[in-house]
Amino acid sequence: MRQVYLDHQASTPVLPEVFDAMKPYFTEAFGNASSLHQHGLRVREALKRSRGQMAALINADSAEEIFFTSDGTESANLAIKGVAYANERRGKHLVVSATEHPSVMQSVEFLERQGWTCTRVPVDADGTLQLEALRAAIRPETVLVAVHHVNHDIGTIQPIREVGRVCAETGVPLYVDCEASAGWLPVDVREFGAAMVSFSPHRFYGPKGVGVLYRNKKARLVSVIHGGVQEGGRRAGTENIPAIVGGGMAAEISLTELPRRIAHTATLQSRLWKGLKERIPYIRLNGPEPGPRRISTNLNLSTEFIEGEGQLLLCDLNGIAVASGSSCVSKSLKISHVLAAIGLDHALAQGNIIMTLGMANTVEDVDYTLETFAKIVTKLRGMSPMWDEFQRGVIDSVIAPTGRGKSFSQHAADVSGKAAH
Amino acid sequence: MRQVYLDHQASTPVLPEVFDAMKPYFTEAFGNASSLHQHGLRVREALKRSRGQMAALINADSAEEIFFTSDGTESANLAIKGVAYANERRGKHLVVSATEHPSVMQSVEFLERQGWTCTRVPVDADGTLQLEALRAAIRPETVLVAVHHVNHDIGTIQPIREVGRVCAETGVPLYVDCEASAGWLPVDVREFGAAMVSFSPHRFYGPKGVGVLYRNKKARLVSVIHGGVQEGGRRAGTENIPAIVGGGMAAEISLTELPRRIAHTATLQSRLWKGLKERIPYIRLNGPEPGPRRISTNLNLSTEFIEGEGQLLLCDLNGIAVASGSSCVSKSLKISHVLAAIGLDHALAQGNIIMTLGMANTVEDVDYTLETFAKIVTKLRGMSPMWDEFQRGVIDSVIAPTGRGKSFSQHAADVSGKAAH
Amino acid sequence: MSETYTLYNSTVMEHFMNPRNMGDLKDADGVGEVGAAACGDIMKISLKISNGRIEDARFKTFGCGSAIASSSMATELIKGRTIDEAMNFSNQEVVDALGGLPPVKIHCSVLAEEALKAALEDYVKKHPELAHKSPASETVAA
Amino acid sequence: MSETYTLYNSTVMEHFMNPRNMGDLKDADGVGEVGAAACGDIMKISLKISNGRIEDARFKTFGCGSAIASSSMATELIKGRTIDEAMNFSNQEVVDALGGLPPVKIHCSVLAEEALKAALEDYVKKHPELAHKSPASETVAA
Ligand SMILES: Cc1ncc(COP(=O)(O)O)c(C=O)c1O
Ligand SMILES: Cc1ncc(COP(=O)(O)O)c(C=O)c1O
Repeated sequence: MRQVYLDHQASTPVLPEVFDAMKPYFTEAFGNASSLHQHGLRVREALKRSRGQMAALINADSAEEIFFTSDGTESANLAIKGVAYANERRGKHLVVSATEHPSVMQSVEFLERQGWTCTRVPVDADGTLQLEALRAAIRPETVLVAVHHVNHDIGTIQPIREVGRVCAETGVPLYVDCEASAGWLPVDVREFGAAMVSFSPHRFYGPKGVGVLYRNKKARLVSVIHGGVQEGGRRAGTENIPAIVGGGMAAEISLTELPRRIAHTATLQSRLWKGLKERIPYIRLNGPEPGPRRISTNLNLSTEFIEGEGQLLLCDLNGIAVASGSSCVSKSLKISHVLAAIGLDHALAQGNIIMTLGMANTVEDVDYTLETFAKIVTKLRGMSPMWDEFQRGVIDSVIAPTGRGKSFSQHAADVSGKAAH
Repeated sequence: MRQVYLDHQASTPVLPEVFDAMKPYFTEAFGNASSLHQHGLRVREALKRSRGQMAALINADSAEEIFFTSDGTESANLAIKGVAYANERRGKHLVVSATEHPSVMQSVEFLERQGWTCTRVPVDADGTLQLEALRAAIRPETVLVAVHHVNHDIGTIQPIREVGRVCAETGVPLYVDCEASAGWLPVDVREFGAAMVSFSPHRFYGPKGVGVLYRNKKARLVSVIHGGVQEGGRRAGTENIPAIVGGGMAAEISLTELPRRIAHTATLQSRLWKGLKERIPYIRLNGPEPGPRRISTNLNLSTEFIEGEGQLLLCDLNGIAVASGSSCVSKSLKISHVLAAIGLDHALAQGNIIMTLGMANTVEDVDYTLETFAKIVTKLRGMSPMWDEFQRGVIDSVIAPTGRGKSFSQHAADVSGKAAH
Repeated sequence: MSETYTLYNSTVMEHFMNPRNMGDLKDADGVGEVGAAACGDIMKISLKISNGRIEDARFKTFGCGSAIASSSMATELIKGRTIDEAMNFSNQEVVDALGGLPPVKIHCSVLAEEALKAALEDYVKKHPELAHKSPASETVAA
Repeated sequence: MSETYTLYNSTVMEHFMNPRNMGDLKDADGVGEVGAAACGDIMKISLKISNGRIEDARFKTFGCGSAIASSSMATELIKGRTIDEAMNFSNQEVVDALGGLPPVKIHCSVLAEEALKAALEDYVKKHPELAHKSPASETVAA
């Protein structure tokens, strides 16, 4: 069976060159970077080299602006809490977009429990930040604005330059979570006007176990993981040298390969979306159309009248790995807050499937996916009471309303009311 | 030149079996454990297996009591802050030993800045926790006691069973940092009566990039790195699967090899210390004598009249990798707080050298070290004004006082007073 | 990959991939459609009943793999039971027959129980003469 | 390992491994011993001075690699200088001659300057006739 990995947003395999770069650091060059002897000094060199590679990927001024953490989540925690704690006396107000990743959202909620306040700036139906609302949200006591570069769920590219300009005007440092873009789209901290940027190499063919936080001198930042004086006192703990080395190599390769990555995935993205639209009725793309406002790797779909987990499982049984933001696939039984923030009808959020492309995907993969996915949708619609009720005019479609029947949500509410618990 | 690695406390090389176990998880099994498809499910299995291996190493009841973090530092932060935040309403007082690792100490200091209070329980001259002082420190509002198993600097084994009994009597959960013991000394969470235990595989031939926190149900614990629901909501962020797999394998091997590790290092430890005593006058062992109260891997030495960094550098130039707790090797220009806590004379703290043994060390390594180290001490003493002044009766020895001359510290103060700044 | 990794155990997977009794019954004697407020799943069960016994059962489900498997298994289990027996049907039977469900998915089996009971209720409503025999609403509420 | 990694640059390492002018001068004309309050290092410099010029210099140091290298370099640099020149000696000369020191180790070069000036002060004290010529105490305090 053909294997088609369409979940590059979740993780990517480590490139052979990256793995080769890492290898010596497990066994031969195993030292602790804090040690003053050969073994420690050798890995310090490696650390420094990687910092340079990371800085180059995002056009940072200097390698000294690069801090290593354990992952993108920790980088986000450090950016949010580290700035909040450092500026406690200046002000306790934060501004974030409504569609930040949970690592940002939950960090903010934690701070709210500790007495900070936060304004969540809404996005439009495509997931694009509303700039006027951002401007209105910034107050004299605002110490940080956090807006991601690309949305992890729906692939929307945010107007970061404009966001950066608003921040510059108001003198508030800007943190840009680039986890969903770095390695796949140019990231330029200077063009962004970003005081901080975070990303994670495992998303662009680097290893897990390392996250990056860029911070220029504009942002005061204190440590959130306390202990030794590693990472200039900004992150205590023994550095994960092999992952840092591999991550650096992955960054270097990404920088060179970037135009090719964009071209390759954009071609497949448009073929895939076009094919899906043609074959499957009542399917919708969430977020902007493929083009300058959407990252070339991501398709976020809603297949009406069926639920996401079933689609995901049947894809998997056919060798196709995809993700979903439906409530059934989340441990909290909640739909992705991003889908909620763009005001997606619950029925469509439930049918959510996310396909994210990578360099190993081929035209044949796309065609196999189109064929297979169409069959899966047919099979699941055949099992779905909603599809049947739509055929019979009991409920209507959200994607292509016929004017007959009540809404799916109304119907769901009606039958849920019947439930015994 | 012979290469003798005597800094196993800092880090250890990854074992070939461990590396082999990790390998597939970089390239072939690269999935994200949160994914619901093949790639995700496969690594979930790996995660689960590793949890079991970690649980076995410390005799935990169940794999579900194992949480993965990025390193020992983060585990300590989670244990301290996670319990503090979870019990905020019950009480805001913590008790720690005076010789905890900086990751514990700095976490506590962070909490102190946020309104918690903490009692630091003193240790005796060997670094052993004073149990009566511990008992006296515990108050009704105490929510956590933190005492490490083995001291990272001076190798003292703490009376953890007794500490556990005091905690059980008072009903306060006990957190035991086992980073300096796990893999080299039996760790038994039940025998310890520990609610939490942390350790890090890179200290016992596992990879960097993973820390472990055991937590039984006795301790309420909230997350400190916020975001997704990984690790049962206790640690957000994409799991570092290769490191977790390697760490589990390292734990499994350690458990089997433990008696051999203890026997091997104890033999070398006693040969090394005996040889040093014989060859080098005015040298002192900090912490307990080799035996049941000291871990078999560690020798913490003070060579009088010379400073630690010079010894370390000359060792390194001769292929011998060692550590030092002297102020010159620390970025903060402070001597190790552990040496301060055992009341070590400043002159001896300055001359500090730490040698930590491992399985690759041989009798020949020890003999080479003895011979080389004796020469180094002679060379450095030849350069030292203190050695000369001791010979001339101007200052006295702390280790073997002659009754002639003033103390080193007095002399140092006298000449420092002369300093122009 | 050499091995196959599945989210659910092999019984659940089997029922998800090859659901039994999928569809609608023409001229059903009782039909129940319920939704789970928690996750948004919807399940519909139709029953053919004669002589106080469930002769046939069909389901349609909008929901995750375990919801589909639960309805498949529930319809299998209740075929041939009397109305009274079916009234005492519990989701635990579904869970057990499926060899277990992840904790977060237990509610899918509850949904199957509810859909079944809604179908029975519908049948009883259409046959008021049975009302005294089986206090459907109470059972359902239990 | 194929490559050699060092904490300090090669000049510092060279002076640490093979320090110049290590030892004490018999019949020194001026001796200065100073300690760094910050880190606990101690440095002693003895000078041979004749005709207002430093003819020879020796050091002894209790301290880290950079302290040893700094005293070695300082004694090298000041040999042949006049007292006045030596009074204006600055730690930056040591740092520069060593090709740089890590920021946290700059104080080692300061210690060398202080030890030198203490030795000069000692010499001046023993030769009150020079006092009007070079206001040692002020210079030292600078
Ligand atoms: C006793 C102890 N606890 C905690 C730590 C911190 O662990 P890591 O360096 O793996 O973050 C160390 C590290 O040296 C340690 O020795
Ligand atoms: C936009 C964004 N930020 C942060 C994170 C968290 O990164 P990690 O999973 O590497 O901890 C993710 C992960 O999916 C993400 O997509």
